[in-house]
Amino acid sequence: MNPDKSTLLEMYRRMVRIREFELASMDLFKRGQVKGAVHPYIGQEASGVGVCMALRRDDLIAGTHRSHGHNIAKGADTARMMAEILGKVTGYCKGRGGSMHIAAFDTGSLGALAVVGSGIPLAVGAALAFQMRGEDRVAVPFTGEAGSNTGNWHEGLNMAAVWNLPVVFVLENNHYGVSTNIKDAVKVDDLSVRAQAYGIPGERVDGFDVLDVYDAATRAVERARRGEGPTLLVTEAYRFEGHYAGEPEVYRNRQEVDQYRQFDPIPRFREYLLKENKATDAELDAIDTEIKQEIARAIEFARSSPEPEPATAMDYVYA
Amino acid sequence: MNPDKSTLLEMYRRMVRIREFELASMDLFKRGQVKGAVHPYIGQEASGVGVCMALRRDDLIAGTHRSHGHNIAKGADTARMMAEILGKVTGYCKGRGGSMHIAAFDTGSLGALAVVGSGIPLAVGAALAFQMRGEDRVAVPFTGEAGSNTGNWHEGLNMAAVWNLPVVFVLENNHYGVSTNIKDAVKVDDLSVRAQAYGIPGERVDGFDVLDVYDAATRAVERARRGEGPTLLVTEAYRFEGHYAGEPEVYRNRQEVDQYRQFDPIPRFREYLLKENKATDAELDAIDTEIKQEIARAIEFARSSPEPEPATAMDYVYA
Amino acid sequence: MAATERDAVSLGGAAPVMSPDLIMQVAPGTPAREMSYQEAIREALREEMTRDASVFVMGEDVGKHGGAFGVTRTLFDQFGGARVRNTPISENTIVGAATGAALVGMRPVIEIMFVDFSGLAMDQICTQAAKLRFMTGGQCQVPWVLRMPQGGGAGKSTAAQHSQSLETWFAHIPGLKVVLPSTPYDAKGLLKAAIRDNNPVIFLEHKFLYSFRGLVPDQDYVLPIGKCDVKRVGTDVTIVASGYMVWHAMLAAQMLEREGVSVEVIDVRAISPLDRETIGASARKTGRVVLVAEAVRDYGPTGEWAMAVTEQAFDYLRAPVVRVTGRNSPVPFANSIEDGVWPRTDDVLQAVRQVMAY
Amino acid sequence: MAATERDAVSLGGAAPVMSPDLIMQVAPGTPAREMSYQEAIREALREEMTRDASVFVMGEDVGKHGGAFGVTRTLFDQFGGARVRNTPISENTIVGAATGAALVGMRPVIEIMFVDFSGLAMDQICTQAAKLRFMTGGQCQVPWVLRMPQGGGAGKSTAAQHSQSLETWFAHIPGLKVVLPSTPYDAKGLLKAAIRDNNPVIFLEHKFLYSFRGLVPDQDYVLPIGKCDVKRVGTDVTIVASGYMVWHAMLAAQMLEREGVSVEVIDVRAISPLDRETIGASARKTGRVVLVAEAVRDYGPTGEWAMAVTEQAFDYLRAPVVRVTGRNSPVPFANSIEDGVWPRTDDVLQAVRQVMAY
Ligand SMILES: Cc1ncc(C[n+]2csc(CCOP(=O)(O)OP(=O)(O)O)c2C)c(N)n1
Ligand SMILES: Cc1ncc(C[n+]2csc(CCOP(=O)(O)OP(=O)(O)O)c2C)c(N)n1
Ligand SMILES: [Mg+2]
Ligand SMILES: [Mg+2]
Repeated sequence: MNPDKSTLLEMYRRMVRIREFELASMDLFKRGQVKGAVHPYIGQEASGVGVCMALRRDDLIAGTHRSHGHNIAKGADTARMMAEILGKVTGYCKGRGGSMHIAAFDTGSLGALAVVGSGIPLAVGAALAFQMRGEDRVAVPFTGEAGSNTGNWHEGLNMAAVWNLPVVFVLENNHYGVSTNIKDAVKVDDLSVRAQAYGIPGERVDGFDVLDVYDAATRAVERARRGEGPTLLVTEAYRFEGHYAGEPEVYRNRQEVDQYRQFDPIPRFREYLLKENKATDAELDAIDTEIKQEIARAIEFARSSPEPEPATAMDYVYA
Repeated sequence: MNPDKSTLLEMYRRMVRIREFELASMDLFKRGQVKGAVHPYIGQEASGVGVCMALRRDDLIAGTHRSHGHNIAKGADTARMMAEILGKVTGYCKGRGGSMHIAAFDTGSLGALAVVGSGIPLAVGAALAFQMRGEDRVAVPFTGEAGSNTGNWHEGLNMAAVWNLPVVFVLENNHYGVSTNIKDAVKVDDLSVRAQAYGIPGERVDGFDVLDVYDAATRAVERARRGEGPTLLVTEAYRFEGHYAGEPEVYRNRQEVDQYRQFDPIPRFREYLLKENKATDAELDAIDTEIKQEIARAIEFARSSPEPEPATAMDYVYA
Repeated sequence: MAATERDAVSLGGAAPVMSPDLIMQVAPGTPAREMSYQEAIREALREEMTRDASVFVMGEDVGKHGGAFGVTRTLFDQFGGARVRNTPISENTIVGAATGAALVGMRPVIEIMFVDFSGLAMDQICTQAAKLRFMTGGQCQVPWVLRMPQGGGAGKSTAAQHSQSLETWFAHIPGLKVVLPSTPYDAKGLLKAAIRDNNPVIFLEHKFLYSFRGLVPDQDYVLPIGKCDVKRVGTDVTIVASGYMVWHAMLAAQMLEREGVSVEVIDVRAISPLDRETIGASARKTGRVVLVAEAVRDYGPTGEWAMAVTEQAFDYLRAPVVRVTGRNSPVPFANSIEDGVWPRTDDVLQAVRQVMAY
Repeated sequence: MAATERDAVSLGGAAPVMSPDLIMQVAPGTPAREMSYQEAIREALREEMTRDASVFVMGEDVGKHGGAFGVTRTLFDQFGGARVRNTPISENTIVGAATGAALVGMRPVIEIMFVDFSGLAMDQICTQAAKLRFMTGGQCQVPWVLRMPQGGGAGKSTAAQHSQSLETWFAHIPGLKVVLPSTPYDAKGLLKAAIRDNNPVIFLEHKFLYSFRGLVPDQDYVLPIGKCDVKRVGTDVTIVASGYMVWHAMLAAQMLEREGVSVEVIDVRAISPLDRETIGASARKTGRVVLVAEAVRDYGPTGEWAMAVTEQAFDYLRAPVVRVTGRNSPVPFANSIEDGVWPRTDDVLQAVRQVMAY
């Protein structure tokens, strides 16, 4: 895989966009302007971006409670996302969903399901439709490593395997499910071995390295597109922030977090781009600035948008 | 493993007991004397008996919809079982359970759960109690091969693995889940590879060979008893009869069934016992006769027992 | 336990298979054929699959075997394994996959073998499918139908894990529609409506009704989901019922006619969304109401129906609403105590006499 | 979303944290301390774990983290990881494992983080645990407690998948007991009773109540499961409510007193088994009944309560029963439309005025 310059810059742009969006949403949450909860994707940007850059717009993703990053990686508009997490009618879900349920059907995000593992069957079903209709589209459900212990996960991988469906199951190992370290929830070290239980390929990649992820994802996606069935892709990263913004983190210490922060995927990719002469400092700085402005505009847009009209409260209960 | 003569004869006795019990229950069902449904264990006797002979009385099993065999293998009384499937108050469950729900707590059967996969968590929980209390008992859930696609199965194996619980998961591959051949429900050929997803040992044995099963089960049980954690044991056999008594079997042909019937575990074990001079024809014939009489008595007992009193209908809803 | 059509019939010993004449829904002269409830469902599936390529059937053993009760039998031969699709035993994922397929334009009709197993799929049914359209602000719709046989009775002895009636689990969840057809005519017309509906529809077939026969028009028709059907017009007392219970109500009504009691029978064909108006109007007319549901008593469907009566007809009531329901216990196996677990015609008769005598 | 105690308090913006004085349950002079609902639950756990070695706590992140709402915090330090046990994310198996442990003599207290996730565990809760004693003819018992936070309100914006009240799913299943404590006093006494009960008990804690404070006696006590509690005696109108809704009822009662209306408030602490007698007696006394439940309207708990009123007090009723319930929709995120999704004191006031004016 040798992504061209514009692809590389777009990867960088989306990773920075996620980072800035998350910093902003955490900040807004801490200041009481975002209600509910916000689960930051900070530290995992390379995983979502590496996977989604390997997808076409008409491919689909299914998300989790922690899906700001997946949506942005798939191309969602940050203004409409910000409006959604502020509960505004201009948001993707017209304020009905909030941070945990952002769906952006127009850019191929089926939605974020906040019950761990529940997005998997949806992606399997979408892939079944693709296969039945002879479409060469691919469906990609994201789950955290802890999500791989749910019954949904097992049933979904088995069904996709036996029907040879075009699914790439992305398991993002950020080491924790809320407070529980993966070592206390699973006995195997390498979660990609779980693929063997279904007779499908499993691959584990460095989830801090966007190119590594992109590479493996591209192979898995092409495999699925060719009708050769599903793949399990495990991206190894780390959750830099608490489970949700403001979460006390009694279960881990600063050193552990700091150690992983050294692998921060964004500076690392920036360095790579510079070292390999794929981009100049000026180009990357320009992206940083552009994104900062975009996020500022997104906040402004969201803030100035109205909340849904009370009279519309019963809309969308039934089609 | 070198089982002594009395053990070998007891294996033979229990296998014959299961066979005769099942033939009788199918016959009673066909004559309309057993209501509901009967799921015969015929052809799989070596699996249940091989496993349960490796257990102590205070070890526990959890069953399925097809658990006459498991109960008998664990030592349940055929008269009380027969009374149960005839809905009599002298049955194990006082007529409340019927064929699909026979539990025999006094001989270590936690009960038959008719929702596929639902017995697994129960066995895991019992094993957790054993571990917490420092008891060296073992819990054994049985499931069919199709049951290994349920969420319960995955969650249960993972939980037992990560907590190192004394469980031996027995997966009985009789090739069909109702009408669905295992090849249409699972992509792997050898289901014991599924153990790798949990970091526990998996072993596959000839489920027509009671000694092979006994051998592997004994090792797995001893491992569990020593505190070394769970094992997945796959026994390969075949369902000689329909999914339930009277089921039309539109999904397979006679040749296939006949081919497998050649491996009938009972004549095979009988031959072995004779060839190895472990028993004489006379001894085995005596067992056959003894069991036939026992089953006849069981039917007589069941028939002559009363149904539950209508006034007791609300008993046992609450403790 | 997976029974087949044959069994469904042959096992149906104790309770009466009622005469089709009890419920006449096809106007004389209309071209129609007599068929069983099961055949009517199959015909609806066949016609909708023929009409619309996005309709497909999925579930455990729905292929050659024809599903738990033989309902989908022959569809596999006609439409093949891609559109009549056997699944692994994975209830939650069967429903979730249907949702995913529906989200991208398919119209899956899925079968869970017994409603009792829906306990494994409540997340995908109630927490995902029912809410997705709402949660996403209308970006999507989930047009599936989930067929589930339910109910017991008739000496079938399927015991505690294969005999429940669980309609209220679903009816309590906004976003779902919940249908319980009582006749071949209704089953066909409502299933076609359900398949064409853009919402997730829970379609609860009563096991004991599969063998019931009745007239079904030759012409294509759909019935409205969300309207009660007045199965019999009367003036003295209203019986509100759904599913198999409608038959008990109709038989009781016929018997009561001889006693000079004029009974109106309201079939709550769709218990959600609930058509309160029809129930209210009838209650205002008769002033006496009996509610009949097979589900266990506590927190079963009758409570909601009673609220509809109270809210709309309080001043007209001449007697307290009386209900006839399943016994408040798990279903036992033995006939001696299974007997009396489900309402019978007699229970309905007694209840009507009670409100009449008040 | 996994919030903590701190959040539960800090997020509780919109709705009022009501004054503990509204409900006084400890007789003056009784040695007692003021504590929060959350602390009362924790204290019950601590005392029962100390008293009985077979009691243990299991659930996702119940260890150091203290569970979704910090209820079990500090128990890990005191009792260690074997008895305060973090599990993988496997709701159905958590419940099923508790059942298995209970079958062999343990008394597990399990937590599912939000009642919404119980959709994944309905099989083990309702089809296994609830029925096992019955199905086995009394060979066993299943003495576990399943703690689940439920409810919403208070501008918490937890949206469609973290805000439901699902008590009727469980109350409809014979074999389960279903408890919804409204005060710290009740929470402690009922949880201790639940732990000592030999049946599976569903213990539904209202998220918004965690920070509510009240007096709790120093001495060991248990409260009966299956008895309503008359939280306030009155003569003009009966309000039947449970959980957080009891507070709205009490506040409304206090305000109505000033208008000269004497309100009796019945707290249905255990909605199953339902104590129909207490509800009936009060309805006969006052002749006017308002039912209040946070769950969505259709097929929610109020229907069953209404049946209890009709069956026991029809002739005494001076007005139709009126109910105040959650809006019949999924819970939206945005405050402007989340507002009005749950009943408020005002709604209760209006309902009482309505029945008084009838
Ligand atoms: C079925 C279910 N159980 C529990 C929760 C509460 N919860 C939310 S996120 C989470 C941890 C998920 O961990 P993981 O899958 O690793 O994803 P991550 O949060 O690390 O991205 C839990 C337990 C839930 N949302 N759904
Ligand atoms: C969860 C669930 N789904 C479906 C059924 C209906 N059913 C009963 S047995 C069975 C097949 C089980 O196959 P397997 O696990 O291989 O066991 P076997 O019958 O072969 O012993 C099915 C689908 C059920 N009882 N439970
Ligand atoms: Mg994680
Ligand atoms: Mg099988």
